[in-house]
Amino acid sequence: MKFAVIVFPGSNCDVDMYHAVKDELGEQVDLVWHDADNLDQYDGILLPGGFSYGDYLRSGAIAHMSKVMAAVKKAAEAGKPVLGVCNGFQILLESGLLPGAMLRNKNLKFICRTVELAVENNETMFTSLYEKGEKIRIPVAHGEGNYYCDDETLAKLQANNQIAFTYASDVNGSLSDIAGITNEKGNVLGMMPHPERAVDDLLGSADGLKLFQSIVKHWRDSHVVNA
Amino acid sequence: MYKVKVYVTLRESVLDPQGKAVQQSLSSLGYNGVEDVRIGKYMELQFDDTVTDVEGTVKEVCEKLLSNPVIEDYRYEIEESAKQ
Amino acid sequence: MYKVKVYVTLRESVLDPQGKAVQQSLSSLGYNGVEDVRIGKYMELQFDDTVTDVEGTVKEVCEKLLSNPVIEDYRYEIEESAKQ
Amino acid sequence: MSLTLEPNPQQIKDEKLYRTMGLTDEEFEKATEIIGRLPNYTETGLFSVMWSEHCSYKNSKPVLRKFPTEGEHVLQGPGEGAGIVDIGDGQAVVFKIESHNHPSAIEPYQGAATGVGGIIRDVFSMGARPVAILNSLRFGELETSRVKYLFEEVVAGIAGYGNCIGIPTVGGEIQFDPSYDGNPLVNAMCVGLIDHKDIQKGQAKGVGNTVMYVGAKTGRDGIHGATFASEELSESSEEKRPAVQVGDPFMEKLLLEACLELIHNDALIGIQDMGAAGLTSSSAEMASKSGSGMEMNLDLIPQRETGMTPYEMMLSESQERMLIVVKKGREKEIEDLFAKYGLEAASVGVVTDDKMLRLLHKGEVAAEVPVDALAEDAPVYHKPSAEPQYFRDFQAMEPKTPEVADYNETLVKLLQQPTISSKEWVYDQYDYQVRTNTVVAPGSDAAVIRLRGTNKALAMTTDCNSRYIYLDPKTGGKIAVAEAARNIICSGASPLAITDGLNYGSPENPGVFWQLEESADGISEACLALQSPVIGGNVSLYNETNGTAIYPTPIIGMVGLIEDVAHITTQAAKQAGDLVYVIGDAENEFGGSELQKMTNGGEIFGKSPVIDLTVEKARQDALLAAIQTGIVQSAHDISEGGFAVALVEKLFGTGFGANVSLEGEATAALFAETQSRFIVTVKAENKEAFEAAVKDAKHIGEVTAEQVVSIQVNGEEVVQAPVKKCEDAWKGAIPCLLNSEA
Ligand SMILES: Nc1ncnc2c1ncn2[C@@H]1O[C@H](COP(=O)(O)OP(=O)(O)O)[C@@H](O)[C@H]1O
Ligand SMILES: [Mg+2]
Repeated sequence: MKFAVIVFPGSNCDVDMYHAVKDELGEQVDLVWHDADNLDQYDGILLPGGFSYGDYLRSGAIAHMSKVMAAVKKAAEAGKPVLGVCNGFQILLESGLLPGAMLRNKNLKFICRTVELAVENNETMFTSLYEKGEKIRIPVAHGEGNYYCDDETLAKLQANNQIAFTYASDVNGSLSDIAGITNEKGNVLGMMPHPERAVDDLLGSADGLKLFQSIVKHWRDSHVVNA
Repeated sequence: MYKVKVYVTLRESVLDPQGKAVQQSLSSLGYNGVEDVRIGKYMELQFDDTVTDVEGTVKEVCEKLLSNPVIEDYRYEIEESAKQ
Repeated sequence: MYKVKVYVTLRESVLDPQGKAVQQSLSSLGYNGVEDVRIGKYMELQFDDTVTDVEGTVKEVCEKLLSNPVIEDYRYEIEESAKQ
Repeated sequence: MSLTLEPNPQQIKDEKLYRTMGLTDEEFEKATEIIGRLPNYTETGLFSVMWSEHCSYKNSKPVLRKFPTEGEHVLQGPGEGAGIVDIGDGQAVVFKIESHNHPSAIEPYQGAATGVGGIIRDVFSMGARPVAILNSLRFGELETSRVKYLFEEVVAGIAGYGNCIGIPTVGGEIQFDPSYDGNPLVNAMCVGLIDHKDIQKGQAKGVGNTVMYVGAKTGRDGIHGATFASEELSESSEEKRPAVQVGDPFMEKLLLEACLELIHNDALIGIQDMGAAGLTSSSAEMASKSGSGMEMNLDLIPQRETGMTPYEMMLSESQERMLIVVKKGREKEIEDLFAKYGLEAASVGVVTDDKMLRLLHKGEVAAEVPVDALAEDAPVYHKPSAEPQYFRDFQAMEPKTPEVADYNETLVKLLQQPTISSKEWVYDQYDYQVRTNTVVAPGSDAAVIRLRGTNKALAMTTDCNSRYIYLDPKTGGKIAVAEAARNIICSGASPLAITDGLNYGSPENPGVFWQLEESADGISEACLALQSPVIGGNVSLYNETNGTAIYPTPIIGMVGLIEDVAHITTQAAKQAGDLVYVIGDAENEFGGSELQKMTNGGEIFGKSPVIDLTVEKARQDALLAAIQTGIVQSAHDISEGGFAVALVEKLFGTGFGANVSLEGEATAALFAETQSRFIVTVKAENKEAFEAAVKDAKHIGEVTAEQVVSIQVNGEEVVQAPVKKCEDAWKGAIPCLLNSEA
């Protein structure tokens, strides 16, 4: 399976994502600059964390106007897995690929720590290797991770099983403790916690690895069927 | 030359954590009469004379970039300003 | 009831990285006519009727809390608003 | 724009206008002599910033010469942007510390942020990839709203810059003491990694080569920042202060990536960041170091504001800028490289052979000054030094044991002292994990960063107990280095080298100058004894408010090498049933201790603890050897608050308790800050091996499953407390102080 990690000016978890895929997952991966207009050769798209364009104005706002985003949309429409982590999630929200928006953390401070998440939906291509309700430890590092959407959107997210992860206890004020959501089709996942930081026990947790492995498994399964 | 002032505010229905914090610290400083604080953005854009449809352009950039319609409203004022 | 609008802007000589990033992004999107962007804060404060010297209070809180006089300027408008 | 008429050379002389720029009469005369005529306004400005303490070290140079700077592994000592130490396999570690005290006192967020930005540039201008940031902070007591504001904003500024640029902030230290009330200290340290072959120098070689300016545009911000940093803060600082510099971490991230790409281009001759004194210092120093000259056309300098004068451009301290020298004819390539990152690279001058810095502006020569005069030949002063009376008084005092009625209560109160209490409120705001190499995050003795692709890791720490240094600068200086080394050792690393951030009051005060000299002597002795040379540092003098100096504060930033990630050790207890050992006995030493300060209304007095560097070295070596053989479960040095505080710190967050028995006088056994001590836990099965390896380790008890800490002294239980109660007190202290009304 071949992944693209999209690099925006100011991305800073791009190399972490790259190493997680290459070293721990053992799959192919390229760093792709934000002005690329074609992602057809990739099977999965990863939007990394960081501060694209300094996160000036609003996080993810300027990045969502980048040239590469048209190609990301195309990949999403084609059903390829698209994962946005932290700033990547914010970019997906700004671009409308996922519903809702981010507000500043309730305590108005940047928060960096390893938190406990609950796997709400294990029937997505990103979470199939987890148990439903499984508690996993994944780091967060963000200043604007306080997820917000209107009531109607929330009802829809719940009805369609689009809430993939929740915080086991409140971290940043997010609505319904939402930590990660998918689109309706289930092939676009945005999450504030950093699974790519949790792929090696030496650094404290490897609970994020199953997320990447789930993506690969889904891809293998669907390609065997198609073959 | 045009000077465009853009005001971006959080929608009424959206909680404003920063505004609330300011309101609380005002009240702890003894300013109890301040009931509510909302914090938004104020932007000044200088347009040069090459822009033909200033109003149309302002609307476009407000919607595309300067505000996020999911949580924010915007309004603007356009002032003609003398050439420098 | 008073509605107070406060505008906080960076002083002229102070670098505004946000404004610069927005200006560059606009220009790369083809809006070349936007020469300059400065980003500040816009705040709305609701004062109730217990406040006697609204203007004095506004000045005070602007200086103490709402703006950082080392790098920012502020101005304000006071509007009387109907009791809700 | 404003057409300010600059005074002419005669006016500058007659009206002694150079004084307002910080030059003395003698210095102005010397400058006049060097150029053989009266300097014009711009030239006077060049001399004044380059001859400021901040740039020239004119007062501290004689002291700095004392430091041992050489060692087997040192590739680059003091002099360049940052020092470099070999770590094997063709790799090296680059690091340096820098202060941003005065800017942070004025505008704490931006002051701290630009301090971080500046030290990062020092590291990547050497060609190194920055991999970690640390800091060392000093504030007054968290009692007034001003101090709370300074503290909150400084932390936010450090976080804002480091998080955005994506370099993990992995450690630091903070002390609170009234002496820093009006003059907080903000020192930031950056650690980078480099392959030997990529090491760069700030040089301007090859006549005819092109001088290029890259990065942010020049504005009027920070003009005279270097001079400002070389004066004490007073009421009039308000008016004198330059336009505050605002950091742009996004710009610096682009500049960082572009420069790290640039170093692989063979067109590059030299690179230097524009720090203090901006264009002036970078141009003069690059030329002076290379024995060449430089001519720049100021009309070509990218400018953010209109109508800037040569004086303003040369003295601006706008952030996120670099000066580079490239081979003639290769400029386009360089422009393209920077353009990819959305950055401007402008050709602004040429390297010459006449050893002059010549500045052209609007077709005229705006300044022409020998580069050596600005850089190398700055005046050096040997300030008078005198042992102050307070020191003699303290030395004459008999040791005094503070009165302690209730040991439990005292322990809890000590844990609530902000200097001892948990700094989680601080490091929760720092992204300490980005780049996914942080093996030991903030919260243990030293932070540890693995070296991806190898089996090695780096340990790093900042330390300085300025109270000891105030009481006894020489001993305190030794202790600062020893404590840093203890933290490094406890993590499983052997010390490589140090960088020092020397923060003192005014050197015009003979007592302050004596503190500087004495502590430098102490640092030097400890560096020699612990085999950890000084590879760079920073001096910040004039840290005074209204004539009162801060405690002398030479911060030690130390980096150590871990040969094998398997050696990485943390302070936290690992398992119930493990044996607890203490290395070193407590003495009746309370001068400058946390207990003394707490029980004496915030005042300290008497003698600092003593230190024997031979004993220190022997214990460090023995403990490290034991750690490297894999028989140590956890290790923690005993520092502020003494044994009892160190013991409970080992239990926080672990779910364990401990049961230990000590001998001696209870107050000293629990709370004395005697040096060269550690608490270690060891698996029961490794008892013999550990005792054979560390001869002066004493078995004092066990880690327990019950979450209670129990300490007996001479057989009597003097401390008996739930760990949770201690932990809550320790964790809640800083948030509680911040939330309480001023
Ligand atoms: N300003 C800071 N920034 C980041 N980490 C900090 C800061 N201050 C303290 N810490 C972290 O908190 C822990 C305890 O600090 P400290 O009490 O100074 O340790 P020690 O006494 O072992 O030197 C360390 O891991 C340290 O890195
Ligand atoms: Mg320690």
